[in-house]
Amino acid sequence: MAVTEYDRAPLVEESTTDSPLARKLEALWETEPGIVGFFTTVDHKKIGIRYIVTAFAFLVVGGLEALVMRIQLARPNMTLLTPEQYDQLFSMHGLTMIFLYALPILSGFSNYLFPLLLGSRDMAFPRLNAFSYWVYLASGIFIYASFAMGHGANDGWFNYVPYALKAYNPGPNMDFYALGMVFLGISTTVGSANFIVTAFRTRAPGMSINRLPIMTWGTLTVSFGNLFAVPSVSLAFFLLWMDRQLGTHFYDTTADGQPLLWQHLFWMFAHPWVYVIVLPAMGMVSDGLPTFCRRPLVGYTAVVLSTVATMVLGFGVWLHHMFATGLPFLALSFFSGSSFIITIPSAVAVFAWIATIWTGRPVITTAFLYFASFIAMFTIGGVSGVMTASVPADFQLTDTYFVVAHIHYVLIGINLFGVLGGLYFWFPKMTGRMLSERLGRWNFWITFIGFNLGFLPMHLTGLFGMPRRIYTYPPDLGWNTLNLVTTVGAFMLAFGILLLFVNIFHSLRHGRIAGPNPWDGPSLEWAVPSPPPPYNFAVIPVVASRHPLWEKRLGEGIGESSVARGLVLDHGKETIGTTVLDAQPDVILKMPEDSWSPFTVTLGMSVGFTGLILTYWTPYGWAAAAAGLVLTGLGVLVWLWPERKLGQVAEHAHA
Amino acid sequence: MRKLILTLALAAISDPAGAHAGGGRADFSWSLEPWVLASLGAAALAYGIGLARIRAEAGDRIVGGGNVAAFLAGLAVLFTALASPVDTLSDDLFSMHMVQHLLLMLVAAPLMVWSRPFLVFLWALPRSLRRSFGRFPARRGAARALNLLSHPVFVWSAFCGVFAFWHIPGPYGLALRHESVHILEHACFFASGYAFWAVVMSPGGRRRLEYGASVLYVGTAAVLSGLPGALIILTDRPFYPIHAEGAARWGLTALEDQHLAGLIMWIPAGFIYLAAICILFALWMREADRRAAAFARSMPTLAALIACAALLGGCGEGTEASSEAGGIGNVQRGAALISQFGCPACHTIPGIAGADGLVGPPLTKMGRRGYVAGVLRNTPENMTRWIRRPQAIVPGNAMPDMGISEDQARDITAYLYTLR
Amino acid sequence: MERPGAFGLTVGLSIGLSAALGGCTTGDLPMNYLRTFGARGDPITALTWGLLVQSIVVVVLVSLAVILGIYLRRSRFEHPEGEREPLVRRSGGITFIGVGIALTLVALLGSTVWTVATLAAINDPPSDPPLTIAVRGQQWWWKVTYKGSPDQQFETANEIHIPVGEPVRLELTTGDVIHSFWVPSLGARMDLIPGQTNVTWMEANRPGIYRGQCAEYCGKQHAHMALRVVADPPDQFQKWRQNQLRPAAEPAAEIAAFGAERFLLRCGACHTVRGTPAGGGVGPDLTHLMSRGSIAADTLPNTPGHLAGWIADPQAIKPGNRMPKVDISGPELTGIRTYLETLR
Amino acid sequence: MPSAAARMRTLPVGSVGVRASGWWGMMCLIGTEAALFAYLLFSYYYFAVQFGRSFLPNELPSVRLSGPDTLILILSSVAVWWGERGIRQGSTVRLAIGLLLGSVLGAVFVGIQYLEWLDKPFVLSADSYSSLYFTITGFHMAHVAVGVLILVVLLAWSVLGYFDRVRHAAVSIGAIYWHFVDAVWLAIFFTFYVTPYLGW
Repeated sequence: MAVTEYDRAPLVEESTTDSPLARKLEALWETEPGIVGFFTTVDHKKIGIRYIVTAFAFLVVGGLEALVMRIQLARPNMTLLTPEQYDQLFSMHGLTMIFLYALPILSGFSNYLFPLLLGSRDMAFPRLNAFSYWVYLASGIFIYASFAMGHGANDGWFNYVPYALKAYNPGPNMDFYALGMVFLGISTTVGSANFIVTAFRTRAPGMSINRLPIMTWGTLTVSFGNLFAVPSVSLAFFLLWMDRQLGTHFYDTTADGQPLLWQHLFWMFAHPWVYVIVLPAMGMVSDGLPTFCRRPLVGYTAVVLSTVATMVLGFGVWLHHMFATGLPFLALSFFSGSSFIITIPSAVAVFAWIATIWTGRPVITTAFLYFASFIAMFTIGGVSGVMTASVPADFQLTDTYFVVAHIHYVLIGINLFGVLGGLYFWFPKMTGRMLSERLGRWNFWITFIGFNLGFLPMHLTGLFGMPRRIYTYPPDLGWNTLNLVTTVGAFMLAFGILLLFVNIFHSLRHGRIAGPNPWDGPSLEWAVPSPPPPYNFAVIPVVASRHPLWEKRLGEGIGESSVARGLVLDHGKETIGTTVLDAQPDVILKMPEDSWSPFTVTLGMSVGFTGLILTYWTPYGWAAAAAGLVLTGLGVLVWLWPERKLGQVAEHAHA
Repeated sequence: MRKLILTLALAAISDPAGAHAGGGRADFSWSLEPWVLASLGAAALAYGIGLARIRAEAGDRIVGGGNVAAFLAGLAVLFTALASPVDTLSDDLFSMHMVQHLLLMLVAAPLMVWSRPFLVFLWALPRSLRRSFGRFPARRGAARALNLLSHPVFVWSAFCGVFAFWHIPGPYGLALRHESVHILEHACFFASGYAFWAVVMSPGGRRRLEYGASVLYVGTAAVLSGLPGALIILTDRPFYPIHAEGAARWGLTALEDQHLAGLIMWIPAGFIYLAAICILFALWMREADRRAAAFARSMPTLAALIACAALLGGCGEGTEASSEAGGIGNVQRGAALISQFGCPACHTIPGIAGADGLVGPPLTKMGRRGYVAGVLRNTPENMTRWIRRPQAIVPGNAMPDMGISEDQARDITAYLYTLR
Repeated sequence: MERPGAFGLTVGLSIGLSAALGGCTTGDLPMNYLRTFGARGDPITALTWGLLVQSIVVVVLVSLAVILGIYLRRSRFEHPEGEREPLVRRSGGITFIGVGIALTLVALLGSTVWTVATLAAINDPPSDPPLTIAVRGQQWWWKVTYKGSPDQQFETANEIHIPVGEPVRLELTTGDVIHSFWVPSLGARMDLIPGQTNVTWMEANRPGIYRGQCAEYCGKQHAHMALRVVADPPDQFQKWRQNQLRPAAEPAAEIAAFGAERFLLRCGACHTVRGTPAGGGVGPDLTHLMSRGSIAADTLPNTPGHLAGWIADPQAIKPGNRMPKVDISGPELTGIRTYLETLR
Repeated sequence: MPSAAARMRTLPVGSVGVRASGWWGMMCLIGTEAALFAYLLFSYYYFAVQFGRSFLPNELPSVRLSGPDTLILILSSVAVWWGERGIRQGSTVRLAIGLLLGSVLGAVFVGIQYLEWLDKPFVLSADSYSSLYFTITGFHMAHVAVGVLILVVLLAWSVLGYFDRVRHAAVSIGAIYWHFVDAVWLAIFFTFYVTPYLGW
């Protein structure tokens, strides 16, 4: 339906999912079935689930890599793996978990939930959303192509130079990793921009910023973090690739290069990144835990503020990853002190959760168990982080298994536990069926015990002096039993995750049917059917409090939220654009139809990056890269060509 | 500031003898320069007069107690920065100079913004002048210029740019050598700081930049202003030789002084920015609350509209068949000895971890072989002899005599005979 | 109920961990850094213990708070079946945050002061070190040079002898990629970075052998890049030092002389034996090889068997290392090994 | 009353000025690009403080070509700004002229910059200074090239009559990118051509 006007006053009406309006919207918003729909869909719910599935696939791959390594390390002097194989495994494991699992899984949840939480019909840039997924997938495949060819990254995820330079690492391994990371950075960046604009501009009227669900705040904050941090790592990797293939001298000392430049650029990115992969998970806990505690979160403003403060602090303390590189004494003391400070915002969150439990009436479910144990895991990962922030202690701790234990408590404890809790929490919304609680308990306990069995003793392995990234160790250093225990724990953890998949596959068919709001949750996503219709909300709801579905019972809100009655937007695919601060209706946004552009542009870019990697073997690679560039450019041009339907073209023209 | 004191204290601890030992002047005297005192005094006087007149006409509605307090505090900070030992010390120490600059930009400037000086100064003027000055910003050209100059993008760039520019060694040295340039430098800092904070603060009630945008505005400026600090920390090359002598008077090397300055620029300054960010953010949330309430009251229309373990085998299993070879020696001990003497380095031996050497022959199925070393019949006795003294049996062969005792050799043999 | 069990497990594990710490530190753990020997390590170890105990206390308290909270406040209803737990609106939650933050601040302040004090204590050695040792990291071994006037300077590898009770200055450089020098029981730790010389120091206050290892990933054989620091009583150290300064002795026995000749041919391009024409700089200086307790960067004990195996096929022991597998006949191997055994 | 339809106040529809999502998206892009250039320049200064004066080439970079080049870039920004103001008042012609001028001046900038590259006595792989010089100016040149393409495409669209006084969000979005690219050049110019003369 073409735009026939420059402005309009939308109707306010009551509507349900089986009204004529809903049927009209269904026809407008539904994705074409079949293969075409698969490649062209821009529905955030489909894309969100794709993100989640893909990220879990990478979790499984990374986990299997870890298990192989754990077998190698189970006993001293094992020869299951050659050093080269081990090096590739630990590098691929690290980069898979950190880059291809940890953020994408959170992006998946955010993608699925953002418009539902915000009372909107899709992300601000639906096509960009599809694009960021395709690029994520393509770059993941790109990076794994190297592994399949036997040329996987072999210098760790941190990838220090000069070992990553051609002189010491002549194969194409590092070129794959470097280009793959630049490629992936594009996905992260556009995804972040999309979250920012969505959270700022497409909220239900009345949902002022102090009423946003905390998970939204988490994702919004880290998206800003990404915008400013990702260029650093993309640049670092691009310069690495130039050093390797174009003969520049950024990192090698032969012509005044600086190996430490790599570490600065890398940690300027990677320190904020640590918060990027935990803050949205913390947000999920801050939204999920109160639902089961039957009360709103204690200290909403404090928790949101702590989220923002953590991210800002994250940009100032990258040097504490480089304590042993020979920094001046004064710098060591200052950075030690400022790194301690980061504890405070984290402590705010921890005590807010504890307070929520103590002043609530916790209902014990699997999701709740994950959220509650998250608090303890968070604390363990936090205090070991404090220990490494103390420079003298860090001289001993750094690059030992103590840090490995720390990072796993951060990544599994804070990211995975939050995600698994989130999955039990939102699975009914996504599929319309409940996950089995019985299997869920087994899943939780085995995962929880396996994880702690595997990684709590690992602190001790570190304190006993076992360095990281060694493919084997001699038998007489006192590490044997601890490593064996860790291996057992790792397999137990893997078994727990396996149970999760069993539960998912079982429940998809046989799970109990969930109503729209099985947990009696407070926020807007629980107001729509499970799974939600393609248009999410038949009418755009209006919000008058932080907990639209609880406000009557809590006596909250100024005025009254309304979900059934709201703005009618049905002149084509439309949603409402609102002001940043207090979400006043500002503009009627036209949303794009399903489109091939995201996929074709990704293809063009894949051709380009493949061309660049081919230059390692043949100069024709440059031609392929150029072809990719042209394809990408053309694809973008087609994508951005102004459309009348989107209200981008003047009405009087050719009229 | 706690950090700063701590570090100064530390510097003193780490080199207690150094302080005051440089011979020359290392004093805490006040630098009561007449022009500084005169201008601060004039500002105070003008503020006082203006304040009295405003109060006479409008009470404390326009300029409240908070504003006056801010002015006094700002004046005190300016006095501290420009006339106290901070100023004297900053001739010696780059780090103290940095403290001075940060006081001007990050402490005095926002306090002064809060005191609404322009308004009050205007009232200090005689009525006629006041009127013509008061109308000045409303003129078209002036309004445009003021608008541009106070545009957040411009102010932000100027603030970050000015800060970085004056800490480049060239301009910095110039300012230290020429008093007039030095005054210009400090004026730049104060003015850019004033403009910077004026954008995010609203003592008069009208905000130039929304709180949300302000958070971003201050946050990016914080990171960008930290980077020059990072740069002068991350080098072991002193860039401000002009302070070498002065630093020595305080027992610091020029490089330590420079590092300290960089850290002050990065971390304590960073915390000031962080505090500003937190305050602005909290105000943003409060503003949302307030406006939601106002919105609900003023727009009833809207309200009305809406009525493992199995995998671990494979490495330690070789010792299971121990009983059969028991008559020769201790099988388990033999296995341990094989590792201890380094046999795995050359031989592939089933059941021994890491024994995959390819130098000597593999010892698989050793219990079933006919000959030892190609010359001796494979009996336990011969095997033991060979293990003890290979060079005696086949002189010059590659297997070394390792000083293995008879008992040890028997144990090893016992193990090898389990390999069938 | 099972819930408290889980968190009890966490607590139990934490307590078990601390018990294990207490028990194991007395055992034989060469790389353990909860026990150190010397002026550099000791303040660090005290701090590490302090932070460790603080951490365990925090974890136990928080876990207890979670478990108790759940136990005391849990709902009567098994969700999601049947009746719903009604919403509650209890105030007082903010107090938790206030008290929690106050406690956190106290702990942090203490940690900060202790950290900075420790840092100040270990920044400089207690007295001016009379001995300077330059350590150069190589893939995957350590080149060690005792600095001094030309006639007092000598080179060795992978085994650093130091006098007991004296601080030693370390100048750390690398010949290729980034490594990290780390001797946990002495608290000595510093990265080796191309293009810069990092300086640190260490001291041992009792005689013994302290194991160290490269602590920054440096390639395929990162796992086998260890070293030994041997702390000798001063007179013994002087004896060792005098011995190291000597050039290698002429081999006496016939087989050793044959070995010396083959060594020069086969190994001399990479290895130095002072006093002979073998002067290669790629691999470790072997002038006094037999004075070292281990070979191949503390990968194998220095016994004839290991030595022979290493010479014959270094790639089988440290796959990917820089020492090639040289096709060597049996008599040659015996000769070379016998010759090396004369390098005392 | 409850079922009766009510009407909200009138709202604009579609992409309008700063209300267009695209404008916000462009702001995000500019933020991330600004960070990219900040990291690039940080790398330059990092090398500068590591090596001191010896980092610079013997012959300090001259403003003979880059000075006029900078002016040209500023002029192109002015042209685009003038054109964009034109469409706000409804003048498609002014818009087309502005975009045309802007893109031509942008292309001239690239040409002169290329001449300067040829003029340099060193190549990309000479040492870290040369690597930085060509990489940073190269990154910027790539952005200018993209900017010129954007202006050309906008020009084509405006000739096709896609824009009027209300519907011209694409122009505003493209123009702001162009201004950003120009502003970045000023930072790069200051870094490469001014700081060497500021004595360190």
